[in-house]
Amino acid sequence: MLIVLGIYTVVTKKNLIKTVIGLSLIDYGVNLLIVSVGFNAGGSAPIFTFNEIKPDTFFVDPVPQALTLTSIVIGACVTAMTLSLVIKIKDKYGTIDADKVRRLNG
Amino acid sequence: MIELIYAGVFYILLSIVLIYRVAKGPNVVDRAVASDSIDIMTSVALILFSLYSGRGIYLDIALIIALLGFIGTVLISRYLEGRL
Amino acid sequence: MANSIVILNTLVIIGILLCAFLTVYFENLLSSIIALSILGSFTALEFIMLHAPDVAIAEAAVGAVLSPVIFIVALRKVKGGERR
Amino acid sequence: MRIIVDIFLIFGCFFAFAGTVGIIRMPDSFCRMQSSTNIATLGTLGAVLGGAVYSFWSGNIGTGVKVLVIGMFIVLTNPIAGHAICKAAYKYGIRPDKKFVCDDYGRDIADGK
Amino acid sequence: MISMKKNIEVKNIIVKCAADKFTPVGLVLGLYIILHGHLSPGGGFQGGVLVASSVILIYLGYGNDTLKKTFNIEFLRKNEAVGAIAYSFFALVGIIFGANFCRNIFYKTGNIGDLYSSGTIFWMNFSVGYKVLTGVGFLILLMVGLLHSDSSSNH
Amino acid sequence: MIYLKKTEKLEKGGVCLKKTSLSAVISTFILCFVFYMLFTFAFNLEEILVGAVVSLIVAVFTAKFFIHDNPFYLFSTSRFGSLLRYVLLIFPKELLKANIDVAKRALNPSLPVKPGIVKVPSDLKSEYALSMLANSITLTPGTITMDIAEEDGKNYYYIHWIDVATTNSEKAGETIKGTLEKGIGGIWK
Repeated sequence: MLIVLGIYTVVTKKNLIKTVIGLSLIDYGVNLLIVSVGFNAGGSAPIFTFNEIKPDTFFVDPVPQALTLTSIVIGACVTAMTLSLVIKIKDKYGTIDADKVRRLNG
Repeated sequence: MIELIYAGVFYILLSIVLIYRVAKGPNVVDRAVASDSIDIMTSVALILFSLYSGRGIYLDIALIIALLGFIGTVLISRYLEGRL
Repeated sequence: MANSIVILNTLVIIGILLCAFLTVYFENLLSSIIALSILGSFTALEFIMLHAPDVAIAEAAVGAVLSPVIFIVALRKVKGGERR
Repeated sequence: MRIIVDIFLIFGCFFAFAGTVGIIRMPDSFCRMQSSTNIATLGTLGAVLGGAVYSFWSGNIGTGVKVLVIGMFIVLTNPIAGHAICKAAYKYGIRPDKKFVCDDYGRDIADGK
Repeated sequence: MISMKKNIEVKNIIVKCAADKFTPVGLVLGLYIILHGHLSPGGGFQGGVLVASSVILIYLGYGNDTLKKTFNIEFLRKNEAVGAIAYSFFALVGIIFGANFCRNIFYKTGNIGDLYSSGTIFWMNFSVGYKVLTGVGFLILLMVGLLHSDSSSNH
Repeated sequence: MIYLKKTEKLEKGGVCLKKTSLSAVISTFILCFVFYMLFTFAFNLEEILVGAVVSLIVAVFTAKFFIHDNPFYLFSTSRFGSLLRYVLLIFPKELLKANIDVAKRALNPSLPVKPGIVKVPSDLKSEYALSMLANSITLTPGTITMDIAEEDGKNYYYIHWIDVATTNSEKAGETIKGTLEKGIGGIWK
């Protein structure tokens, strides 16, 4: 659902910053999907602490979480880089409307 | 302690009601104020869920949201004042 | 017992979807950024519900601090070209 | 002991409810900010004190101390945001529907410059 | 409108005092999250972002001039490379002692739950935190400085 | 001895930061160490050692922002006692009264509000005292500090008030500040 909304935003909106927001939405949706794959009901967080763990607790799967951690880092960097590209486009063409930029390109 | 999770449900319900103000609010200031309140209530619900689930290490996230949630609001206000 | 946790989870997911819809729906870009910041806060809460505190702490730090700062600075830079 | 935690939680929930109703119903932007501080102070302090009492009672002191520190941070950081957004709202040109009863700020600062 | 008072001086000290109070606390919180990366949630990236947010706090409180005097931008850019070199060095220690790349060695020291109990993971966390700290600080400083220079040249 | 050599004076808006002295570093160090111990809450030797190193680094870096005047100002017993008395006794009473008042106002079907901005004089001088009183006023529901201005050597608050009773600034000051200003006057002048 979140991914569909993000793709809708990327495809239809004209403003370039709105497009970047759509990319960020897709990022959130994919992260939620990946983490919810590794979830099993009744589990606990995969971090060992001393006095809070009872003997019969079991952990959720830690591998998707590590994957998602990398994904979040890369998502933040992609957002920063894309926004700097938008700033550069504004400097060069004087507009951030996607149609006009495309028309100037030819 | 089942009451902790009931209180958490209540806080989240209130913050969903506040999203109505975010959607309808006549200008940007109302949205910023409602967003600040939603941050605070999310943090409180997180404290309650952490206490219910019995892991003290979940509290760090609430600490971060409580300590740094105001930076966004101050930044938005600077933007509105026009001297960013 | 587990039922109330399910209710809490459902409410948080409803909040996430409402925030995402508002983010797409707003024409004003500043309001859209505010809704995105609320979405980050709710998503951190949802990660905690899924017992992933590492991801949640990164999400809170990025969604509460880094992303609004970068978006608002970029918005300030390109403000002449936006349609109000 | 369970009764005490319940009393604190109900206290916090009531004030948060009042603040939310205030934010929804108040007529203009400045009055909505007043209700926002209502949520931040007693609405959270009730829940935080209840949680701290619960965790002290169940024996882990570090968790309770951390909960109290979180409550202190919320109480300390909220008025700064409120002040900044209120000043920005006035500078941005937002005025309520009804006139203010008296408007010293507009008389001194905004017209003086 | 009887008499315009000219000698009113607006002091915005509330945000400034808040920046004063919360900069040490935010720095301590970020360093705590970096150093306890193997015991509690968190680690290099998260703590680095928190430490770098103090840059924003000082900018909000004091403005651009003090920000430029406080943080040396060349220093941050060079030390990001130092962080990357430290990370690869601690990863290469695994190869030297006959294990894989990024393999944890020396994990026998200390008790479980202590601070120094995880071998090279502690030092790798620390170097990642150093790199992210300097990198994100550099990024924020660059964007804010870009904003300021351009707005002054537009006038 | 280790007087740090940051003697540059940073002029910004009439505020000049003093040079970092050793006592300022020590007092910031104590605060950072207390917060580190509150975060970890484990009293090993290693934790204390690492906490000391961390807070020393942070203290050297941020002492020139944190300390405005005399560094050991808060360490006398009367001032610390009045700080505790303010936080634990005076302020919660005002908070409770104002909260019940605003909650009644919000739940009332006819919404009795009468907003306005009043100007209130204050006797406090130092920056921390001014900002602490402003934060307290903002934190009590019903009033929000909008700005602090200085006029003829005296400080004035501009306060948005939800229910304006008097437009006279002295009486409004009595009603709003009440016992808060006396409590703060014992801590910072």
